[in-house]
This record gives sequence, C-alpha cells and structure tokens, in this order.
Amino acid sequence: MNIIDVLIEQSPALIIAIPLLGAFLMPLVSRINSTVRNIFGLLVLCLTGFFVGILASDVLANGPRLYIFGAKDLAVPMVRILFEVDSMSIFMALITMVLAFITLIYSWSFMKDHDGLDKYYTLVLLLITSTLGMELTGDIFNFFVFLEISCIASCALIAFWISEGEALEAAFKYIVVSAIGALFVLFAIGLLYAQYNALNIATLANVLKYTFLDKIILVLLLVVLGMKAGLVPMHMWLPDSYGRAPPSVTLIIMGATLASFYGVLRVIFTLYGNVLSTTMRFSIPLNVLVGWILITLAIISIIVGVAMALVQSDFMRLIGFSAVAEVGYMFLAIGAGIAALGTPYATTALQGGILHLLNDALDIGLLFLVAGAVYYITKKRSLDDISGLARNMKYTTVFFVIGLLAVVGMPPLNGFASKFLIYESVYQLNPILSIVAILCSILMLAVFVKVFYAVFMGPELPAFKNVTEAPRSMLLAMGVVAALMIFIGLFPNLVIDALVKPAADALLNHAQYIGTVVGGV
Amino acid sequence: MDVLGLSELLVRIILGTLGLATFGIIFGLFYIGIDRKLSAHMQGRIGPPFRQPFRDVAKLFTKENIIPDHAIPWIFNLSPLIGLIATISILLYLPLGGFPPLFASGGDLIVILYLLIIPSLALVIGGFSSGSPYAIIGAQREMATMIAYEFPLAVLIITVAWNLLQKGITNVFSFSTIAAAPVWNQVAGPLGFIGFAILLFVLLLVTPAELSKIPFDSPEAETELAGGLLVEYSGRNLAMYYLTDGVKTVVMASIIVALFFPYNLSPFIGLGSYTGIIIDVLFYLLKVFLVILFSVTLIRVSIARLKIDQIVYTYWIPLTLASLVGLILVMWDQNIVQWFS
Amino acid sequence: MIEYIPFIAVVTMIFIGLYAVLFRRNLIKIVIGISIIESGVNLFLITLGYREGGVAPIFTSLPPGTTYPAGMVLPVPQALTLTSIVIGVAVLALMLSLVMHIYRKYGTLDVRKIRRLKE
Amino acid sequence: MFSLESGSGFWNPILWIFIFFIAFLLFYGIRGFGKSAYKKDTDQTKAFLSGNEESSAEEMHVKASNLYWGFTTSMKTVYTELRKMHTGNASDYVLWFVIILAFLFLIIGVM
Repeated sequence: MNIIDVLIEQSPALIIAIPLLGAFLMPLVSRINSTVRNIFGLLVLCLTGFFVGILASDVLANGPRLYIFGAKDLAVPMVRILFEVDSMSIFMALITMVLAFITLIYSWSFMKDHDGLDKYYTLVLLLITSTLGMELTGDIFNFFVFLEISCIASCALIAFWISEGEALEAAFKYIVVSAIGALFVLFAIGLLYAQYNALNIATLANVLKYTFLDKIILVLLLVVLGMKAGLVPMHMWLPDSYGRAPPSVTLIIMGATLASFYGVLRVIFTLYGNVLSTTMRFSIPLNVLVGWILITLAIISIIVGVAMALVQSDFMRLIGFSAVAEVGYMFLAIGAGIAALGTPYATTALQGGILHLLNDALDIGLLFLVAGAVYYITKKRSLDDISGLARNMKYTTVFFVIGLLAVVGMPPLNGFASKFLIYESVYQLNPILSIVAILCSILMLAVFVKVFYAVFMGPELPAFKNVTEAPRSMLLAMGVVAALMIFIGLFPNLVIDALVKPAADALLNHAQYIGTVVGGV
Repeated sequence: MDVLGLSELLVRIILGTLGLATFGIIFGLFYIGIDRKLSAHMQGRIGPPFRQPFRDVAKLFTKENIIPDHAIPWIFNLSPLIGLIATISILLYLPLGGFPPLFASGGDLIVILYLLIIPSLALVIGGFSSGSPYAIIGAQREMATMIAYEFPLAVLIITVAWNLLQKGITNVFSFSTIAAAPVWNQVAGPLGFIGFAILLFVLLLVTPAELSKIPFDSPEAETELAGGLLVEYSGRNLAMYYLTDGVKTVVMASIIVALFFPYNLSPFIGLGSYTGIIIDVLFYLLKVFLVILFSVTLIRVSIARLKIDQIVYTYWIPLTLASLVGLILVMWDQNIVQWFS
Repeated sequence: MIEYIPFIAVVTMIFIGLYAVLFRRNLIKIVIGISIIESGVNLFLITLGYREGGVAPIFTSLPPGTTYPAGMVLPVPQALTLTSIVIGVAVLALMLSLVMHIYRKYGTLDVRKIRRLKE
Repeated sequence: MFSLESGSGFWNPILWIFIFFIAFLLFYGIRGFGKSAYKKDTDQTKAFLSGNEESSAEEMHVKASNLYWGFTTSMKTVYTELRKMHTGNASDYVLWFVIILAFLFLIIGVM
C-alpha cells in the first residue's frame, strides 16, 4: 500500500480536521504578524485543497468512498459516524474549495484595515470546515452538527462589521431563522431515530418505509433546508445577510447556502430514493408531488427574486435578491428532474441544475467581489451615490461585465450553458416553466444593466475623480473567477463530462450509495 | 476531427461570415429603402430613392466621429461594433433564401433568442455610456421595451418547440427540424390552426419593437428625446448602428419566414437545379418583403407612438394573454381531435 | 396514557416557543422562545431513549441482575442530547450578545422597530 | 465534441467565438475606413441638451432608483404587494417558515 493510497483513505477525515485545526491555531499564529497569518491560512487551504483533489480523482474513478470514524470496518454500522463521499459530495466540496481560496485571496487586501482579523480568519476556516462537513458526511446527526456550526460561524461573520447596526440586525434575523430551522431538523432526526434506530443516511434510506412519520420528516427537512438555501417566501434573511456581511465572506456564506441545497438533493434522492415512486392518493407518485412542490416554490423564487432585485438601490442587497432568483433556477431544474424521474430529459434537467449550481456560485460570487471592490474604493453602498467608475477602474468594469453577462446567461458565458440545458429540458414537463425562466433571465439583464449604468457609467461625480483601481489581490481573485467562468462557458462539455454527469448519476443511482454502507455489513 | 475537415470548416466559417455579412447589409439597407419609399407614398409624400440608405451610410463614414466629454470612450466605441457583429452572427444560424442554415448544429432557437438581445443591449449600453441625459432616458426605455416584448416572444418560441415535441420529433429547437416540419402541417384541427395564427399575429407585433419602429420607438422618440439613445452618436459609430438596424430587419423577417412560412416554390412547380434555386431565393425575398410590409411599414404609418408604460402594458397584458391563449389552443388541439374521432 | 405525557409536553413546548417567537415583540423573549423550542426537542430525544425501569447505559458497575442491553436506556439519544445542548448554549450566547449590541445601536428591543433592512 | 446537446437543440460556443472573431476583424477593418477625427474640447463634444445650459455633474446624473419608471409604473400593483410582503420583521420571517411548513404538511399529509 503506497503513501497516496493511505492519504486517499484518510482524506475524508483530514479534509475536516485540517481546516478545523487551522481555525483554532489561527489566533495563536496571528500573534506573530499578519503576513505569517495570511500564509498560514493559504497553507491550510492548500493542504485541504490537496486532499479534496486526490479524493475527487479517486471518487470519480472508483465510485463512493467510505470513512468510518474510530473503526476499521463496519461491525456495528449504526453507532459509528460515517463519512460517505460520492461524486455529488465531492463536486460540492470542489466548489467550496474554489470559493474558499478566492475568499482568502480577496480578504488579504479587503480586510487589511480592520482589526480582529484573527477571529475573522478563524471564523472563515470554521465556516469552510462546516460546509465541507455537511457535504461529505454520511450521518444525518453529523449533518445537523455541521449545519449548526455553519449557522454560528456565518452569523458571527455577518455581524463582523459590528459598528453598523444593520449588520447586527441581519445577523440576528439570520440566527433566529437558522436556529429554529436547525431545531426542526433535529426534531426530524429524532423521529427518524425513533422509527429506524439508525442515524446514517444509507442505512436509513435502505429501511425507510414512507410511513406517516416519514411524511412529517420529509416536510421538515425539505422546508428547513429549502429555507437555508433561500427559497421564496422563506428567503428574506438571505438578502439581509448577503447585503450586510463583508463582501469578502459572502462567497463562503453562499457556499454554506449551496450546501443546504445539496442537503435537499441528498434528502430527496438518497434518503427518500427508495420510496420516490410510491403511489399515493389519486395515484400520484411521490416524486411528482415533491417535484411539483419544488417547481412551484422555484418559480415563485425566480419571479420574486428578480422583481425585488429590480427595485433595490443597495448594491449588495440587489445581488442578494438575484442570488435568490438563481437558487430558484436550480430548484426549478431539480424539481423538473424529480417530477419527471426516469425520462431522458429529467437527466438533462438534473445536469443543468447541477451545472447551474457551479455557475451560480461563480457568477454571483464574482458580482459580490466586484461589489466589494466598489465598496472598498468608494465606501458607499447605495447605487444612487456612485457614478462613473469605469473611467478609473477599468479591470473591475471588465470583470463586472463578464459577471453581468454570465449571470443573465448570455452566450458564450457559463450561465448560458446551464440555462440552455434548463430551458431545453423543463419545457417538456410544462411549457410555462421555460417561458418564465427565459423571461426572468431578461429581467435579470435589466437589473444588472441598471447596476452597470449606476456604478460604472454615468457622469463623473467630483467625489470619485481621483479613485484608483482596486488592490492587486482583489483583482487576482476576480480574475481567477472570471477565467473559470469563461472556461466553463467555452467548454461546457468538458465540465459536464468530468464533474456534472458523475454527480447527476450519483444522485440517480442511490442504490450504489446505500450499497456502499449496507453491503459492507 | 481530421485536418481536412477542420480546414473545410474554417473555410466555411470565414466565407459564410463574409458572404452573409454582405448579404445582410445589402438587403437590410435595401429593405429599409423600400420601407421608407412605401411609407412615404402611404403618407402622400414622394420619399427618398431606394438607394438612400446606402448613401446615408457612405456619408456617415465621412463624417466626424464625435466622442462627447461625458462619455466613456472605450464602451462608447465598442458597443456599436459588438451589436453589429452579434446580429451578423445570427444570420449563420438562420435558413436564408430557401437554403438550410449554414451551421444548423451550432445553435438553435434559444441561442438566437439570446443573440437577438445583444444588439439591443449594445444600444442600451452605448446610450448609457454616452453620458447625455436624453440618451440615458432613451436607454432605460429600450431596456423596459426589451423586457416587455420578450415575454410574448418566449411564449411563442416555446410553443412552437413544444408542439413539435408532442409529435415525437427530436431536436425541436433546431431550425433544420422546424424547416422540415412547418408548423401549419403539425396542427391536428382548427384549434391548433387558430392558436398558431394568434402566435403569428403576436410575432408580427413583436417585430416593430425588436426593431425600435413606431409605435414602439419611445427609446428613440425624436420629438421628445431628440433621438434618445443615439443622440450623441455620429459618424462611423452611428453608421454601425444604422447597419445593425438593417441587418436586424432581415434577421427578424427571416425568423418569421423560417418559423411560419418555410415553404419553397420549386417543389410545387417542379423546377430543378439552378432555375429552382433562383426561384426559391426570389420567393424568399418576396416573403421577407411581405413580412416587413405588414409588421413594419403598415403598422408604423397607421399608429402613433405609445408611451413607455403603455408599451410595457401592451406587451405584458394583451399580447402575452393572446400568446398564452395561442399556447393553450395548441395544447388542446390534439385532445379535441381525439375526443371527436 | 401516562407514557404519552412526555410527547404531549414536547409538542406543547415547541408550540409555546413558536408562539413566543411569532407574537412576542421583545427580542429577549424571542430568544427565550427559541430556547424553549430547543428544550422541547431535547426532551423529545431523551424520551425516545427511555426504557421503563432501565438503568444508565454505563457498562462498569452495572446493578446486579441487569439484562444487557434491554435493561439499559438507549445511549445514543443521550449523546445526541448532550451535543445538542452544547450547540444550543453556543447559539444562545451568540443570540444574546447580538441582542445586547442591537440594543446599543437601536436603543430598543422591539422587534417591530428593528427593521432597517426591509423591502 | 464542443457542441452542447440537450436533446432538443444544440449550442456550440467555440463555433460562435470563431464567427464573432472573424466578423469582428471584418467590421473593425470596415470601421477603420470611417473618419476618426473630431474637434476636441470645443462645443462639439458637449452633451446635446436642446440648447439648455449644462448643469453640474450631480444634477445631470439620472439616479439608479429612477430607472425603469415605465416598467415599475405598469407593474405598480405587483410591487405594492411585494413591498408589503418584505416587512423586515424577524417574527414575520419565522411566520413565513411556519406557513410553508403547515402548507406542505397539509399537502403531503393528505396525499
């Protein structure tokens, strides 16, 4: 057994352990000086990224991988904590790592002038840990624990600019909804344990019967995770907190949001995978019902998100509302995929949704980075107070244009590739779905053209005559995201074949996920 | 792909782009000339000669290309160019003159729907970047108009594709599929026919807004905004917008022809080879002319300009409802016929 | 009937907590409401693991005559509850400190007045 | 290989980029034939305001919140409702959550 095999075998635990350890070492390291602290943070992420990378190459080649804490094999599977990593989890972990790297590089310049940065980086690493934990774990109680950690870390980060009352308000609203949501998840976990005497997802999925209690559990998990992912009408915390958190960390808070979205996928496709085709009253199968519930909420999300974004005047809050709409697109694709499970276009819709997850993280992320750069330079949030920055901030303008075109799905950028797949699959379920999706992407264009005008064009106000370009590390972070977006836009097939297809197959093939644990007993 | 195939593809791309750009510009300007002449006659004027648009463009190239003080030069200069190029690129995906599209497997209806946004977007961004209050008001009106007409347009495109899908056809968004199975042949009964007739009517009314013609030209509104988003443009930049307008006219008319009248004359009268091709091309040009006559010329001489909120209302309430009715009729079409048979 | 009482208590506590969160205006009372929901959920978990006449699930020094494992209460729910209590304390502390700071900035604890972020 | 196929249509970004690039070269060349000179720093480069005096930059600035007047006006009823929905009250956030929870309990419970 060579060293790489050992590393791969241990990597699920190390992916969690390294950033967690790094988080708690951070205050100590920060005492030396800021350069060492920055390098230490990068080092921790590089190490984590390395393990995610080798784990990804292994999982994509050889199928799901199991890690059992505290034992070599599965003697008593229900009492061990399991990490089960399949292509979907590793896809999410890769996205999280990309967002984490960009956050870190961006933070170097962006947060330079603030104090309390040791706590800031500790929280950032903690949030990354918890997001990765939610994505890799195979144990539902473990999922709850990481959900709570991410909730605490995000809340503290949202309130990081504690001198602003609004940041505190946003953080309080966030923690109220997430704490209540998390408690309902715990309640659902209790119900699951009461019925099946097990806590790991694969074992539960194997024995799940779809009793009356299981219906309650399904609703609780769907609604809570949907709320954490930002579905309308439970989205109101999202623009508040995205708009008030430091823009540098919005990316990883978004990573945690996407992890909740992943939770929805895991619950529906894996936990309820065996019972999805159960026929209920009026001979409606469960998958159709759940699919249409998600589609309805998704359509409302898209419309409300875009419509509200159109009238916002706060730059970051506006992006927050458009993030709600983007989440709606993902839920639309996934909902159509569930409702039409088994047809060829369901697979296309699912792939479109999963690709859109990656694109959403990059597009909205880039826009937040640009918003952060604008805030860093002008110290203004309202679109009404900013004007004519394109004259002095050329690179930022170019990055914003790329983000704008991508987020509305203009060819040939990445947003178009995923929206193309979504439009051309969901119309087969019902034509109205594609119509609304296309229409709202045009509205999204109007939203961001307004921002483009307000921030970068328009007359040169005297207050901004002497503004300079954003610092180099911020430009580097934006450039990396923009390059990734252009790459995905030009070669969507490469990304779909390498990452998205395996992830969609892993979701559809829940028997393999279950078999990895249950077969091993 | 081998070297030979690759080089052939390259030659096709280069020659196709050059050839279709020439075609689009010449016929675009020509149709604008016809439109101006005809509308002048309808209003009891003599009107300019047919070749007036060519002269206009030639003259604009010799004029000074003024960049205003408040403008952001690089955006101001780039946007007319991008708009024109994007419009030209649509031509390569469209069936023109009775021929199949040059790159049928390179882009479909959804791609074209999005590429059609780019010229309008270029206008908007150019208007915003020129820094004149008139242009800014015009640009935001253009954006609102774009939102407005995109709703019925989306309904129409999805309906056409969905109807084909119900007949078990694959690649329904592709133009070669649509040309092979014209919509009128795909209806089962009168309901479907009425549905598609409504959709055709809606599309004919979307066209003037897409081309910023009266009554939907409030972004340019010479009388109140002094030319709106083009107010600061001059010289070769304005010539680019002029050309874009011409090419876009051909593009929109060709889309209507391809979606609703993809028929050729040669199979009917049984002419082969070159004569057949010439007849088809002439017939296609005639169809394009008729579409422009009905959706641009006749409408713009008979109706006065609408206010911007009236434009949004017109498209979002009456026309969207009409197109949704069309969609529902097409959806019911099959069922009704089955009930009665 | 008597064995259902804990479950009734659980549901009652969750509803009392939700009532406080939804209809009380004071931020502290909202926090208390969340705390009550949390106690309700914890009570639920503990109740799940209860066995009549069971002893604590500790292997060493079991009372003589205890059957294993039927004579012990379930250990897993207890572990879950402990974890959940620890997390709950952290969330509670964070919420209370936020409330404190909000009072400094806004000068009020009325939830209806703490809404600068709206629309 | 580069063409994205959805089963209902195609999209080939590389091809489009090629077309775009060639058309760009062509029209950039054609544009080069046009006259590029103009008289800098004269009245020619002032914004056209129908003969009115030009005001300061702040006053000429059309603010972002004033854009899309036509759209928001014709959608006024929708926006009033949406604004009413976003109260910003933390209790209402939880209320929406409970409403959706109850609603889905009803739907999935009945089915």
